Amino acid sequence: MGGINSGFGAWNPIAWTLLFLGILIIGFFVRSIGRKDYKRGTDQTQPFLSGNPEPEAAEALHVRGENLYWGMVHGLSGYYQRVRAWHTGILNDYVAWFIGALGLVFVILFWIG
Amino acid sequence: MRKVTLLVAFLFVSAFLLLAATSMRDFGAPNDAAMDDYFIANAQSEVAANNVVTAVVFDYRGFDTLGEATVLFAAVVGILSLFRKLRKEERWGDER
Amino acid sequence: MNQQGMSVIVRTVTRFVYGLVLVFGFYVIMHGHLTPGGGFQGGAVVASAFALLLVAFGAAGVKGRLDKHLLQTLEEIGALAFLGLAFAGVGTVFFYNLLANSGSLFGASVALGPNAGVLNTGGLVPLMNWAVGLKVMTGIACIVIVMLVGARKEETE
Amino acid sequence: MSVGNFPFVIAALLVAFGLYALLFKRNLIKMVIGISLVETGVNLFLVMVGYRSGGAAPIYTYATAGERMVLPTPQALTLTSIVIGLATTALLLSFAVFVHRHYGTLDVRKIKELRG
Amino acid sequence: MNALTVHAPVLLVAVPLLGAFATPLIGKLGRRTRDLFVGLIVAVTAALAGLLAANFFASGAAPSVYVLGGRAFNMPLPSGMMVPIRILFEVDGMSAFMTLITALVTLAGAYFSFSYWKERSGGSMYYSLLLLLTAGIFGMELTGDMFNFFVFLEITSIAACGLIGFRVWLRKSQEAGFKVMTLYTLSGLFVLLAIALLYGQHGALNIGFLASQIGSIGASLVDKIALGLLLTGLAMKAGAVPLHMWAPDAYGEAPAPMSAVLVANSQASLYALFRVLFTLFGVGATLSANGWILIVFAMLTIFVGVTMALVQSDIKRLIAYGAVSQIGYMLLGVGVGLVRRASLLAGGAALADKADALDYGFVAMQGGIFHMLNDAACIGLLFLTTGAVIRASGTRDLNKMGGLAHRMKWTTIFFIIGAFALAGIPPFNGFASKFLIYEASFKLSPFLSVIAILSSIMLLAVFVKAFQGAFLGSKTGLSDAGEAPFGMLLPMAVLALVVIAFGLFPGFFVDTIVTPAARALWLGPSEYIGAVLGGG
Repeated sequence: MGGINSGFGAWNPIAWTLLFLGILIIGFFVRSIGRKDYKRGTDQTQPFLSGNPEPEAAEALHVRGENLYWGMVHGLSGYYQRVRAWHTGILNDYVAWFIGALGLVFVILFWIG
Repeated sequence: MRKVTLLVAFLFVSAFLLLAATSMRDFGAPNDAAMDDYFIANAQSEVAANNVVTAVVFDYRGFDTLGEATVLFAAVVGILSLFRKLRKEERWGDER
Repeated sequence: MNQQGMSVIVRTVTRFVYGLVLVFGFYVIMHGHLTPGGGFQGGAVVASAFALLLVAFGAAGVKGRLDKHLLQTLEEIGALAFLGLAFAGVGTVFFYNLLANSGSLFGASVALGPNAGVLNTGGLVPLMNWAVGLKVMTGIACIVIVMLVGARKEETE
Repeated sequence: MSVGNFPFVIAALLVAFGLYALLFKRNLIKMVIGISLVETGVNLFLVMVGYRSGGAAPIYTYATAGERMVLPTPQALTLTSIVIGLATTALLLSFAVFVHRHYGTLDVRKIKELRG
Repeated sequence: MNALTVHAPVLLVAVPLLGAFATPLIGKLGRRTRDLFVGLIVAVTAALAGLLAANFFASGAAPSVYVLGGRAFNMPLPSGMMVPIRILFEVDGMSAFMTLITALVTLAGAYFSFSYWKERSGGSMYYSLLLLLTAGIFGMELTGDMFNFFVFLEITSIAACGLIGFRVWLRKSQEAGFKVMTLYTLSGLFVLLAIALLYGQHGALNIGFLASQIGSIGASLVDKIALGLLLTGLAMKAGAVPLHMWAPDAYGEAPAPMSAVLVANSQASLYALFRVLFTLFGVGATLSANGWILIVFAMLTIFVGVTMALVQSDIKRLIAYGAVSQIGYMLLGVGVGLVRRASLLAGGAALADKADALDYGFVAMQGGIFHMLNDAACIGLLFLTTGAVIRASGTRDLNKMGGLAHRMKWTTIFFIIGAFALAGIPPFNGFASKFLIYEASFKLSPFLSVIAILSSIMLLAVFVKAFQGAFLGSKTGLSDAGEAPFGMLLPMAVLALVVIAFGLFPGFFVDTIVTPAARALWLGPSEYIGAVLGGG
């Protein structure tokens, strides 16, 4: 009940959910047999900021949205420069994209297709 | 350079428009006018209107006319909403 | 063109022409099912009369006569009337012209082929003409007034 | 006499001129003019499609008997699309008014805060 | 079948129109009366859509016509005529399916607006435009007449742009309004040019009749040019890269609930694109080329949409780019189906048997069409949550937000559900449809499914960025932000429940509503034509 079949693969979310819950239970069981000598209020509860002291200002603890994935964006900077160059906010360019796409569609329809 | 490519694309598309126009059937010689001949023949007997165009507009294709009136209504409402009187808490640049 | 409109010549001519334009517009609406024209065309003519008033007398000159809220209300009434006429035939089919050839209002049949035309024909078509005419004349007049006043505000800002 | 496809070509040229204005004009109002040029071309094409050579207007009031009439449908469609064009043009122009009110210019190249 | 089910198709358009015309008048009676009236109209419309779909899918999913203004609703042809002369509404599996999507999104958007737009000006015109947009979308999905379709397209364009520019006090909204209106009008005019070409060649406007003409005598050069114009114009209206430039502006600048309805609008033009490709030109004209055009659009849309979403700092615009990328998955599924269908037709195989045997082309179309429904629910949910977040924090900049999860617990949960579902995390519904698309497109070319899966993972990263920027972080900063009011939470909860239900029981929905919709496209125009011209 509830599953879908793609002819060569099947997906049943009910079974998946039950399996997921089972794995969760096992995980909690494994965790429950771990060490108990965990002391609150000592250094063990301090966040480890690679050896630095915890900053006082609460904002400093929050990585702002823009700073997330800066590395990936930096790695793809070549691509991003090109793609962002497409999105000039100029309306004429938008119309030009439409005309260009129209021409390409005509080419595909009449010569390739 | 960019302008040249633009011009080329523009001329290409215009050429296709002209191609479509020139490869149409001749001007003034419809291929298949069965629908319109029906309108011309039966507008008087069915709609009892002498003006066939009005018969088409308001009876045979009346729903288009309703949509058209709706378009005009939408434009009026849109323009009135643009020029409406704002409340004072809706100060310019407020994102909320 | 300042607040109180254009020169006295234009205003005098407008006083003369205004009524004629209105009459012609209503004629076009009324005979929409007999002669060229119809609700949209006649409504556009009447709206052009309103626009003429605006151009000649300026926004201040027509302040009292053309109220945009009244025009908007009339336009909604016209639209509702049109939709209601479309609903009238829903007993058979939406948009069914139930008055045509029925003998009642606008229900006379016409002689086939070219004829002089009888006003009392067309079924729902003349009524729809009137509804659409009301809607279009008030709608276009509303657009013209609102945009003119808005542009005026722009100049003063 | 037959004129071939010449009128259709004129309509296509109108559409092309409108596209040119949309592509190369930098003023919002001129772009609106380009839009309405395209629209005029399309309407002209639509109403010309319905022409039947030697035909009269499809109205029986005081028509000469046995006369051939042009197709009525394209005229109805053109009426509809003309009113639609009026509505779109009015809305575009009022948007232009407000863009000018906010940006103080009608130059397309200066109205590009929404980019990237 | 009683009168209501008979007239349901046209009432779906007429009732919102009635509401739209009457709302400004009712609005003079006060806000509560108006909200009551609008809520009633929207509820009735949704009920009619549900009735139509239930009645249709229960009765074997055979296409049915509704003749506007005829002597009887089911006689498209007058005696002795071979061409339908009046405007037809034609309901087949795809139309009924799309009406369900539209009803769902409109219901959520309208009821969200009641509290979202409470202390704003111009409420009557707001709801009037919303109802006009709804009526236009329903008309686009139900009509069987080309020019009537164009009229409804223009209704949606104008109403949508009125809503995009509705917050007059935002300069960006006016800019977006002008741009979107220009592009909408341009695409609509090209669609109209294509319709004029078709009318000039075949002398009719009914989709079924045109399809039979094109199928019988083959597509002439003018028909091909009309196909190109229709394809590009509708792709523009649906927001496929590289014609998507208007989409982030529109979704981003419109009021939040309206962005959800705008997505339904884009999906309606996507439906029209499929209708043109499968029904109007379903036989004869350059089928595989059409399919490959769709696939190229789809690949560009998926990848560019996701990558552009990754670098946005405006949360609404980020979600908007996500919505753009999701359009690509639908295009991909249906494009793969179109290519496979073309090769099968060339091979002379029986399409119905292939559909029963779950051929990968049919599975791809199932996935693409199922994803429309899922995307509408998830994106609607995400836009509603975004509206609540912006309302609470007063900013849209992810660099200024933070720590909203402390007070807006329910909104956070709904955002997580929507984001996971859209990014295709099991067991939510996005995974179910993307699973079908992945496996089927892998059969056509592994490259396609690899790109699709990678983009889906990047989409999850995008939502993680939005979640981290807006909800996580310490309690400082926008500390006046409270939980969204109940009127906003309820529609979100409804959409979230829909998402979870589609995720947990995909098989049921696929069998009942998706498969008939996919078959209606997959089997080609014969049934559609048969409903109009008889025999077929």
